[in-house]
Amino acid sequence: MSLIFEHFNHWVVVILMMIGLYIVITANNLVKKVVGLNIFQSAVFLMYITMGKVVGGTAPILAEGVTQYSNPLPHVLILTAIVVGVATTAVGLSLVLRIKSAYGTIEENEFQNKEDVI
Amino acid sequence: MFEQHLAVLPVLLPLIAAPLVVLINKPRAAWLLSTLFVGACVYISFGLVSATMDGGALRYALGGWEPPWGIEMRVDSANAFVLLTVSVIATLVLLFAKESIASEVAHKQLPLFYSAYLLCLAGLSGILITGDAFNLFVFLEISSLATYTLVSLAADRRCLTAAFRYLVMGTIGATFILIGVGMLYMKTGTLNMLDLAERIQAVESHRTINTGLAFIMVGVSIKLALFPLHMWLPAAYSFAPSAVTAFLAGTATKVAIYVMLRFVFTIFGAGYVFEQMNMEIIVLVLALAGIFQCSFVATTQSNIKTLLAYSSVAQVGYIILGVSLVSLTGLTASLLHIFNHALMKAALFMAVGAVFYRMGSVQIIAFQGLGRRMPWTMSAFTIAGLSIIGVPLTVGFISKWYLVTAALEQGNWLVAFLVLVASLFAVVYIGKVIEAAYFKEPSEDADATKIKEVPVSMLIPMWLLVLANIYFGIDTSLTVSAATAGAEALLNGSSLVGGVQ
Amino acid sequence: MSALDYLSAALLLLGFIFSLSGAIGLFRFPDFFTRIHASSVTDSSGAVCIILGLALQTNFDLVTVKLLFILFFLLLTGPTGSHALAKSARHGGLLTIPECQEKAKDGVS
Amino acid sequence: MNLWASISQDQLINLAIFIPFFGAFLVGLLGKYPNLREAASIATSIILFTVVLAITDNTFHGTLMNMHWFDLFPGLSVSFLVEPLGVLFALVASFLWIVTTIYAIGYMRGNNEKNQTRFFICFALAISSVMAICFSDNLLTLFIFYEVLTLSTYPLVTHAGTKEAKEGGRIYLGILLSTSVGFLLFAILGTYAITGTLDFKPGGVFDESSPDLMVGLLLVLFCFGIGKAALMPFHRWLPSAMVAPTPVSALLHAVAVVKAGVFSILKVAVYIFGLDTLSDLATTDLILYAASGTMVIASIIAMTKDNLKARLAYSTIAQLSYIVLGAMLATAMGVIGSAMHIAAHAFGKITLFFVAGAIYTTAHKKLVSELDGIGKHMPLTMTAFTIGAISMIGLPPAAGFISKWYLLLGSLETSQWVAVIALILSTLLNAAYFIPIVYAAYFKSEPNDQKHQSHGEAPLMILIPLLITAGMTLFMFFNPELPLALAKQMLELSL
Amino acid sequence: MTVLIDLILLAMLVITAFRIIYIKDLFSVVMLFGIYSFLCAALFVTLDAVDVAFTEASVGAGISTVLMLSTIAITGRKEKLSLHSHTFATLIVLLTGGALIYGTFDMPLFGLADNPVHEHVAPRYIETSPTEIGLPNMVTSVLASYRGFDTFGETVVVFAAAIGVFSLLGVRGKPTELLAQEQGLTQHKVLRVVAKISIPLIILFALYVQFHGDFGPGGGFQAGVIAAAAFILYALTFSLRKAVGVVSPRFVKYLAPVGVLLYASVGLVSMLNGANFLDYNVLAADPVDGQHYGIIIIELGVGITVFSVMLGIFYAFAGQVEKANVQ
Repeated sequence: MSLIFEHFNHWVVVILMMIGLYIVITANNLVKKVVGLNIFQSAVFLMYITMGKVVGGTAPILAEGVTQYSNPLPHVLILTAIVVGVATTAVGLSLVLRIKSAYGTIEENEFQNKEDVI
Repeated sequence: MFEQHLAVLPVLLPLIAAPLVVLINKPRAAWLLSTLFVGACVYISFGLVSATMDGGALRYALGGWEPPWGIEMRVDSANAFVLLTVSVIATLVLLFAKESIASEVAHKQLPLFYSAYLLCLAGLSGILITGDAFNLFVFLEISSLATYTLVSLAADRRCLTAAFRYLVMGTIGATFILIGVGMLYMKTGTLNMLDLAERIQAVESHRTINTGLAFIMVGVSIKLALFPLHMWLPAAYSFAPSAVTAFLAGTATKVAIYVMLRFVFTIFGAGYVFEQMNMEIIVLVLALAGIFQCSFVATTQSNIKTLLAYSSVAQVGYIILGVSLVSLTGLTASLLHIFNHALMKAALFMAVGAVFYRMGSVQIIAFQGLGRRMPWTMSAFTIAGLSIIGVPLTVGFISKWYLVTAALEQGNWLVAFLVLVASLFAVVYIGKVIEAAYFKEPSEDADATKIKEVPVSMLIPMWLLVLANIYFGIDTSLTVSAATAGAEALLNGSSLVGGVQ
Repeated sequence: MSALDYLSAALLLLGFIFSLSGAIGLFRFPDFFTRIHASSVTDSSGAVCIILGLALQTNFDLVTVKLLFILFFLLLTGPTGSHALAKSARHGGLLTIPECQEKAKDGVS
Repeated sequence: MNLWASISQDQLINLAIFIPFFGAFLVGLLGKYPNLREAASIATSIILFTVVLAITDNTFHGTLMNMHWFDLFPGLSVSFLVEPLGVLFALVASFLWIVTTIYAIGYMRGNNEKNQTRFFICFALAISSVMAICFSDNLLTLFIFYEVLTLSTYPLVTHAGTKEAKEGGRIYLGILLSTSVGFLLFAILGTYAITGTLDFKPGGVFDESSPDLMVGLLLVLFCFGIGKAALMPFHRWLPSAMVAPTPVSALLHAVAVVKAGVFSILKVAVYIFGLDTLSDLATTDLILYAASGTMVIASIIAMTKDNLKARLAYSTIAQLSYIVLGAMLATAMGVIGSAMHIAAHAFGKITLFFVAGAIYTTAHKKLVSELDGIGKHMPLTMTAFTIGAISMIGLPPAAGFISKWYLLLGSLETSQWVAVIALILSTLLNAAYFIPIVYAAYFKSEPNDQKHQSHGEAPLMILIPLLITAGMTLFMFFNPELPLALAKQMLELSL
Repeated sequence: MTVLIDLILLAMLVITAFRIIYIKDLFSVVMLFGIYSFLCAALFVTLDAVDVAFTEASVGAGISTVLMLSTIAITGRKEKLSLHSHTFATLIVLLTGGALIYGTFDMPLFGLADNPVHEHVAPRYIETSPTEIGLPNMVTSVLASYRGFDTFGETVVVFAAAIGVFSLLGVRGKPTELLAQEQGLTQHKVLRVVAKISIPLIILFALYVQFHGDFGPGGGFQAGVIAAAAFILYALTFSLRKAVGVVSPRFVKYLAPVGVLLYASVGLVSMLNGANFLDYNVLAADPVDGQHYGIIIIELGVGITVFSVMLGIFYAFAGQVEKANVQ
């Protein structure tokens, strides 16, 4: 039983990753693909933050009378990763906009039909 | 002053140049500035190669924080060698790009193009020389974002879908690497590569580490386009602007391969990856399958850029094959081929870019009769093509020689034979183009009188590469010793642990 | 437990009830306008009560000020949001239920 | 020969390789002036021949010239060493180059071929690589120039640029590259993996510690890998290459290219395996049978060909197998026979090709069945043809007789009955497809129709070369000392 | 108690994500994604990652959602039927999931203080950073100093995104190029009034976050996003034309590299002072002071870049929407 609780976070993370990946692969609409990517990435963020947590600790900001802090390093990493994620999203969505204006559609199967697939 | 910062400058110079280029916002000045900075990178890379030749490593603690608390850059003979390859190709392509890109990208966007180019280079250099697993991810993303931009700048609308597909695949790959690094961090509490290598031994057989290895390998394999995860590459290479293709073909996948080497040999250790996990069998089979499948597909293409793109995937297979042999000769062959393949593919894509510059098409029909009209371009293509085939006196032969020798060393005669047989596919697909260029009459619709040789500024970098193809095919002492030193550095981590700061 | 604690607990409970009713309303109410009414209960009354309840739990220092700031912002934005939504719906031609019925009647007669 | 006395002996090797190379440059530069260009071609070929003569002279005096270019890999160099067999081949090739150049000029002009400059450049480059092959000191060097030869002759094969020519070129390049990369390079690397050396060494490089099975396998790989030797089933390129202009077929596909192939096999047999090792290997017999089979089958196919050049091509395939067979006998007699046959077949076959070209240029005839009565118009040409044919069949007084004699002796000596039967059978078959041509040319009457308007002998530029080579064929029968001496010197060195 | 909240939030996350798979209305998808991000942020708070939560809320729930909404404003809000092979996808996903689950079995248990991550490297940040760097917020210390190079890289990533978006969608230069007639939400008096009140407050808050990041959650990145949000709000309620009049896209385009250069310049100054790149100790006589100066300047650099890039990206997207409306 304790195993379930101790790993619950990890398993949810795994489920979220699977959902994200599933959306990326199956989505026909490019915007939805981008959403899927974001979900996938957020799941990874969650994994990192989970490992930084110390039960009974507080946020890593120096405070009087606190001895147990959670680990600041994963937070830093994920701050960076979130920024990377939004950067990718922005570029991805601009590509989607350009695809829309070039092909008139952002449904994958439709624009694939419009070109000689290589 | 200069010496002290040698190990960080290859990243820093392009990183600083990229915003400057945007501020300047004049295409010509932007080009000049980029060329200066990238040229400086070549100079520095040379310095790094010679500084690490004796097997030592240069370490540079950023922010003055000693690792593992801070991030460090670490240059040893392996990454210095790849870094040199990348910066040389980057410089030559930049020279080539001046005319080529101006004809393919809108004038107003040129400074943005150069900025993205510099960012991409900075990202690639950062990946190569960083000694921190997470920092690697950051630079991976810098280079990837810049690459998506570069690919999408072409005039053909298909570049957009290609870039998007690349973006999706690339992001999944990078996220996989992030997952893997997270798992390693979770078990060891550190991100510094050396520290990881040391601490990972205690937890080696844990399932989390196994999974981490799997995710990193898959993630990197996407980035380096290992069969069957290569599907993004042909489209991206086919529709990107010519200069971008030349640049990417010479550098991007090479750097990803280096990442794989770094993770396998430095962090996980060859013993764990190959002896415990038996990765080499999977990798060997995939590499061979990739070589054959993609070489075959290449022979069926009529778009020459696509053809060469498939050839690139096949060549990646050769490099990975060398890794999977897990020996000094095998690794040397891989590192050599990283360098050599960069030389040949960049030259080939430049030649194709030159044809596109004049003909506006890269279909095989556009090549017909070009042997007479663009003699310099087509002879460059021919020589670089012979190099891909692996004809003696070109670099292709050297790579092949080492690869087959490595396979025979292991007593793996079958693999050696298959490698040789696979190179025959190259005869077919290169021969196809050469035949069209020299022995076919130009197609009717092409206005034959207009077609002439491309400007000298495009020919010079192309021919420099071609001459390098021949020179390093004859005088192998420099490349072979550098590659051997690199392979040794990878194989025995000891030289990494030591080193000066 | 002091009197302030009791007051705080009462406010928190009240906030809980408001929020819950807002959530239930969102599900149970029949159309857009009634639903937006329910949801605005959550972010006005519910949130106000909870923040006040929390404020009473503090030592009346910087944290209290911050909470009051949040309260101020919520009071500013919550109703505005609901208003803007409702208004947009209205301009977009969405009808309330009585209007619909009337229209239906007109159609019949 | 004193011409080159002032130059250090070792430098002669460089000269032999670079003279045609610079000749190619010169030809390229003079491309706009046909007369100068061809003068340059001829001059280069003559100078080259004198260099080779000087080398020959030195060799007879027992000097072993060598030349080291550079190390391609640590311990593996591109280097050259003059040994008797190479000298023999170089002599034949460089002498015939002069003759062929003259012939080519006549032929190319007579047929108004396009792209003549490219033709002469590639021609010279091919000779340059042949020289390098002759003097190569190790397998690596041999392989490098073997490939250079393939590539530099590819434009010659596709010279016409027609669909047929491209098809032929594709097969040519395809088979030669496939075999050389797939088998030959593999065999070379295998040899390197086993012995750690690639140098040609008298007596061979393999010793008792080398696994017999592997060495046997390597022999097979070498023999089939050297696709230029046209051992069946890798012979298809040779007939395909016949789409090339006749001078190309003559020099390259009767002399330089195919001889480079059999020369390589001979060299591998003598200097890599060594005759002792060779005679112990089980696979030697396999190759011997393959060679015998090729001989007979190719001869049978030749009989069915009506196109004269195709018939000659298949004849070449058969004749090449004589040389392979000689090498595989692994005896002194066999090797001498092979070495002799390199020279004998070269002169004989080039004569035949020259004649085919002469007939094509003058009478525009390609088919055997059209040749009835042609001997009346072109008596000298057909005389030369007859001499060549006699040499092919192996009858006195032509050079072919001597080499065949040695081969037969070798076969009998080792009791290789299959080889003996194949040799005899092949001789009969040769007779069966050459004699009718000669007969028809002289004794059949010319059909009277418009097509066969009267014509005389070919132009002098064509006629003289073929007379010279025919003369040489006879001369070699009476004076076989030079090639024999070289072959024997080689054996002395290696035994 | 926190564990319970944690579990509930996780369950809600999964439910939200599951819904996204099956919903074909992209507007709902994007909204659900906003909710998903917000739940993530809440979860981050319960896991003590306040800085991350702050960022996730402003980026995931804020900027990303706005960008996605702008995109579907042009591309349409209906997803069509997918023709992809679901079996294949399921297979890949199950494989990945299986591998991950396999990996979790040896993972350190949740929240224990003696997990490897808390034993190595991190203790130094917690124990000595307040004295070495002199800042109470350890995340800021690590972010800006120990791993300052990562943050430099992060800034460059943002800049790279700007390069990508600008080159793909173009920088629409002058206000005159935009629609002439007044757009904006003219009908919404209340909204306009409230926005007018909030915008200065938001900007003020952004400045607070920028300069208070050393002591509490926040920093250049969050501040940049919040400041950009103020202008985005202005553009949404009072028309893009007016917003462009205040901060022109061209200005934004030139501002973005300035932030990166500002960051780099700190490193270069350390190099000139004979130390390694980004070594703040040498910026002042006292190392701790040096750290302070360094961190303030680089945070400013980050703030400037993020602000200008976020705004620039919004302009680019909004410009596309306007173009689509014109057509």
